[in-house]
Amino acid sequence: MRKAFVAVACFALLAVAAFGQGVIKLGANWPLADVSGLECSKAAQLAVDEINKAGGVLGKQLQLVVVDDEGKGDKGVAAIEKLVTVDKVDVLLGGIASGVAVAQVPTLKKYQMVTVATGAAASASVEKALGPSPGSDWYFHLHPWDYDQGQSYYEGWDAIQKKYPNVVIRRIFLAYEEGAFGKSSFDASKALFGSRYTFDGASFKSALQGGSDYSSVLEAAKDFNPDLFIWAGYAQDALPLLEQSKAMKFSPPIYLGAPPAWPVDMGKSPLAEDIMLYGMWAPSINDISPASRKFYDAYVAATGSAPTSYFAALSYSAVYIIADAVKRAGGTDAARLIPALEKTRYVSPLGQTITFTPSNIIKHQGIKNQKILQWQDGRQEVIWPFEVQSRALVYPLPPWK
Amino acid sequence: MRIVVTRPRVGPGRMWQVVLWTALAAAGTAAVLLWKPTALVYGVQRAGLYAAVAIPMALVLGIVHIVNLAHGELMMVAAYLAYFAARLLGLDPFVALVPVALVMAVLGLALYQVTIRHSLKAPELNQLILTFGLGIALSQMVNLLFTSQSWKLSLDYVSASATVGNISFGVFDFVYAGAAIALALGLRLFLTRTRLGKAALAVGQNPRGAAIVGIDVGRTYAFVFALAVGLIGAVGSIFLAKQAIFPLVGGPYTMKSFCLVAMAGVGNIVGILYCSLALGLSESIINSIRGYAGWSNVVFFAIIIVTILVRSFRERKA
Amino acid sequence: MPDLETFGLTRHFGGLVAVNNVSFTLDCGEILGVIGPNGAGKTTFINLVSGIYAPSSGRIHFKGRDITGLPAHKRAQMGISRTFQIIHPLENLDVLENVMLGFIFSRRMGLKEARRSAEALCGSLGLGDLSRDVSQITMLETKKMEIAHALASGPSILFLDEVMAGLNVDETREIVQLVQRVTRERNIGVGVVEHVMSVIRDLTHRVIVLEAGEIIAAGPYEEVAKNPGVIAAYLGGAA
Amino acid sequence: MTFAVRRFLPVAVIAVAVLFPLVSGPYPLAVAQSILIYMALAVSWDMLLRSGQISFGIAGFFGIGAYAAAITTLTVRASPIISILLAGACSAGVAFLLGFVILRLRKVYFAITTLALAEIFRVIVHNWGDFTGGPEGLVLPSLIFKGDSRALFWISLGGVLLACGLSALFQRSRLRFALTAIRNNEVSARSSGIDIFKYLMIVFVTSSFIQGIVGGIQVQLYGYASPDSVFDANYTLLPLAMALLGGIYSTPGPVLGAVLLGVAAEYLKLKIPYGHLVVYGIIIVLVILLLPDGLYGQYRRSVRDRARMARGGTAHA
Repeated sequence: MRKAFVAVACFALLAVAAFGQGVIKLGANWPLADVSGLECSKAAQLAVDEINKAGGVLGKQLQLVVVDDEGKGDKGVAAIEKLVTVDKVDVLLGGIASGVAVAQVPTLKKYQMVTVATGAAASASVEKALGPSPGSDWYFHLHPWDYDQGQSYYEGWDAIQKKYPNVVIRRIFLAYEEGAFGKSSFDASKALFGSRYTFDGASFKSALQGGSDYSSVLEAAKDFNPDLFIWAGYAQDALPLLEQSKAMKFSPPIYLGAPPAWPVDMGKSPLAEDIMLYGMWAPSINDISPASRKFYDAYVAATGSAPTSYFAALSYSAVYIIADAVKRAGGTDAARLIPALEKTRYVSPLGQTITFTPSNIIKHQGIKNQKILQWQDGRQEVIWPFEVQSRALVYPLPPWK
Repeated sequence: MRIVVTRPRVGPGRMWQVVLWTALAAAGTAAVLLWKPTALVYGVQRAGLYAAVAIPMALVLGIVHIVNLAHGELMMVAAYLAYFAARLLGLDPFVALVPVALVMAVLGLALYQVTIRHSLKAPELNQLILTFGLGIALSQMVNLLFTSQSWKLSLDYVSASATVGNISFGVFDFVYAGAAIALALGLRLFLTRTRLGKAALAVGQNPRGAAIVGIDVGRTYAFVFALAVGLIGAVGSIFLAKQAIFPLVGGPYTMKSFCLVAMAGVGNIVGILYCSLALGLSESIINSIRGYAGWSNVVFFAIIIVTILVRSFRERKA
Repeated sequence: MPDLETFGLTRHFGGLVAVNNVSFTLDCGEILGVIGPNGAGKTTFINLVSGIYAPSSGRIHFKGRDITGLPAHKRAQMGISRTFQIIHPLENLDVLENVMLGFIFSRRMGLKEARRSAEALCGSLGLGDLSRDVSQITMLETKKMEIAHALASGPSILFLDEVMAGLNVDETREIVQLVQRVTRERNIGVGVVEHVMSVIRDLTHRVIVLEAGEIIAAGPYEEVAKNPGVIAAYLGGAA
Repeated sequence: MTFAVRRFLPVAVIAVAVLFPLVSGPYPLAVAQSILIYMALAVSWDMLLRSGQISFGIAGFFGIGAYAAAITTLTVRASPIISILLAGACSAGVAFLLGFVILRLRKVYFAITTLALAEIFRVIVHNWGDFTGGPEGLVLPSLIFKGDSRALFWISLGGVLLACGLSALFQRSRLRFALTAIRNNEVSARSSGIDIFKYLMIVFVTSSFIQGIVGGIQVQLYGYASPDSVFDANYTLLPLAMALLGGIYSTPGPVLGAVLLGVAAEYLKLKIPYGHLVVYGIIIVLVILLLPDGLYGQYRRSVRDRARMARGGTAHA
């Protein structure tokens, strides 16, 4: 008898908590000192404001609580504990660095609260820590894993070579920054491209960690004489790498950069012309996707500056995906919210419809495909996938101006 | 930490050592030239950058005897000033070099008077953590104002290149080596030829003795610190030309300069040229061996430890 | 066989020869004066015997054993102690704790026993209020503490490096009596480096004279005082 | 402060610390567990500082401990507690071997060498891919005590009690005399019969042992170790700042400093989400300028001055 009484009391308390205050709380952690993290929190707040203006969800207003995880594991864990036990949020989202995400996994597993991750690409650490379904079904990984990205680029180059017969790729060289991000990109790409292409690579110390000289990695690339040269580093490496390549007269037919974000004044540099890049979102998608145009204009109006990376659009999408799922689920408790999220079909500002499908280990993986773009006249133009292509491919890379 | 400014004296007993070292270096250079000549070019360029950034810190450590952990952050602030000079006033970083250095010298003087001056009597650890706090405040303030977004000027002369045979390489980076040599010789002349310089050297070697003969030690410390911050300001302006800048760009350079200064021996400004050459070359050579680039840092730190240990063994014997 | 004996002890720093071919002996219970003009190498001589410096050449024998290679802390434990011309009291320890060091590390006593022994030793030297900070005691008390610090190691050989410097006449007499009493009671061989000739005359059994690192005269004080070479060494002019 | 209070206070503080989890929610515990890690490192660093040696290699031994624990947990299935002890032993062993070479160095040269060694450890772990998991790091199957917040707090507190216990033991033993003598004047210390190298080795190995243990605890707390996380420069510079702000050459000093900086960091973050680190840097500068001896150091100085005034002496500046 006593057990039943306790259950009822609990349910009542929960009901009161959920409906009494008339608020649905979203808890998020991003590195607020990092420009991408800052843009995530602004984009997420923009989405919350838009939804509240349109009447909120299930008659209740959304509230976003953001905690700075400072890009550190222990701070990330403290952020989750605060959001869950102090702010008593209903749904969790956010994150950028894999190092923070992997440290948070044990704490998240403790609470099994629905989490929509906007970052963490390192499958070797984060996805392995999450473990297989059903144990990790509460985790909805919006951001692609490193092997998803690799697979997507593999298909992209295949499609490009079919559409543009003059584009012939046999030798690929990947210059990767020596940290976790670079190494996991190299491992994933080598596994995928190794079979069909002659694939090799070398590491360099990123300018983010005090590196100042790309000569040895560029010389290794030059000796390899690749048809496709890719570098996986950070925004700080973008222009210095191009300048040193020009100085060394290294100009591969395709020169491609894959940093998480690009420097603001990249477009102003003549060296950027016809440089290709991997990405998920770019302002040029506004011309093709109305959702992107709506997000971009609203973001510029709200913050006064344009987003510099895809993380903003991703965080904006995360909020809408959660709101939509809560509406269909009629509540925020995991039992109903998880199935609702599984049926997500969200036309995102990233120029694609987001659904959740299984990945190598976990069951709910959101975005898998990336885009291949090219800097043309100071703007990132989409080349592939062709359904969102905004400009024709310029091939090969013209001699350095 | 009263440490005398040491200058390597080549006594008769050590002549054969010098001959041995130069012969070894010549053989090494020849070997590398044949195998991978560009490793030498990039080694010298890299050494130039390390030395140019480290020399102002050596000046402060040698004369004022404080370890300035905000050294890299001050270079970062100067780079931001030069960036705005370029964006708003259209000044090329090399033109903006002098005004930026002056503004930084004033900022350095202000920082010194407000904070560092009061902790000079405290043990050197206090000044260390004081400047560590200053470094955090400076970098986070810039981060607050301009976000962690990285900025970069695109100047075409930066990718100037030369071609020898079928190898072409960047030549702009020799500017750092030039700056380092200019700084070292300029300071050497200043410290040994000018009145103010000799006073500073005296204060560095024996503050009490200098005070007795009428040198205003306090003012000399302030002047030297402001001069050093001005010089790192100039280096920051040159740094902007080729490198991307962001609030945390200074950190790694503080640590590398700190290691270099200790390796060269505190106050030994010219020694920094030799040490950074040794480090730059060894790092560049290891870096150019395929697959071992990641290990170049081990070489950097291993050489530092060996040099410090060898000097302590030699001192222990003397 | 003498308790302490050196054979051709030499030490040079770069080109400068500080101590040159010094051979001397010192027995327990004997007080030996070591005199000579400033810069004659007296302190370097003590540093060599106490192990602070390693000799460039020559041997040192103590109680029949060759201790030339032994480090300073081993020699202190074996029974060779010294005071310092420039006294370095340890600031973060009080007066009693400064004296306890010798008992703890040379005599390997436990803390309680060392504290008791130090209190007794200080009492016997007339040092009071031992919990004071070292920066608060008088010059005389500092000298007494320095002597107590050296005696704490239970030495059989003790070198006093200008321990009378900076003391007035009464204080000097008190220290001289104290040294004589301690030498008698503990049967210690004492080497006294001093400039105050009256102290050398009253205190020492015999004297050696150092000049430019070499022994230029040895023997009872009266005899040495008349030696022309010694006078010239002190007053300048051709030796 | 009467003798009874002095004896009773530490016991009271420990009691409060042990009982804290029973009254606090998981969030303060998560913050506290991180502060306790830095606190133990600050105390261990201060122990070595008492000999006059300044170490910049805390992150190095901390990282070795973390990796030793992670590797032994993954490869030989060692239980968490065993892996933590192995972590301590491993760091102590490395310190012992290195001590023979680097303990002859002093002041800035010792500091730089330890800094360089910490970086070398990081690069070795970073590049020795197959054994250490390379730059991506190692992930443990589960946390110690299945991640229960209270248990994690208690294990971290255990690390602090180990550090403070050894530190107090050093303060009450002959080691305090030896280290203080070495710090003040090595020549005088040697002529008192102190074998300087032996005592430096003892305190260097002990402080590295503590740093290794705490590294092992860190890995068990978060179930993850990567070169950039466990060899982070913050694990060297923050404990340094905490010990200085709290008051060096003591056990309570670093403890107070860790609480001050730890709580300030988290509190500021909540109050000023954007720019809290600016205030954090300014706090460090202000405390160093206004309290050169640190919180506990200032308190200890005022107690000594009051006692000296009572004895009729002048208050020594």
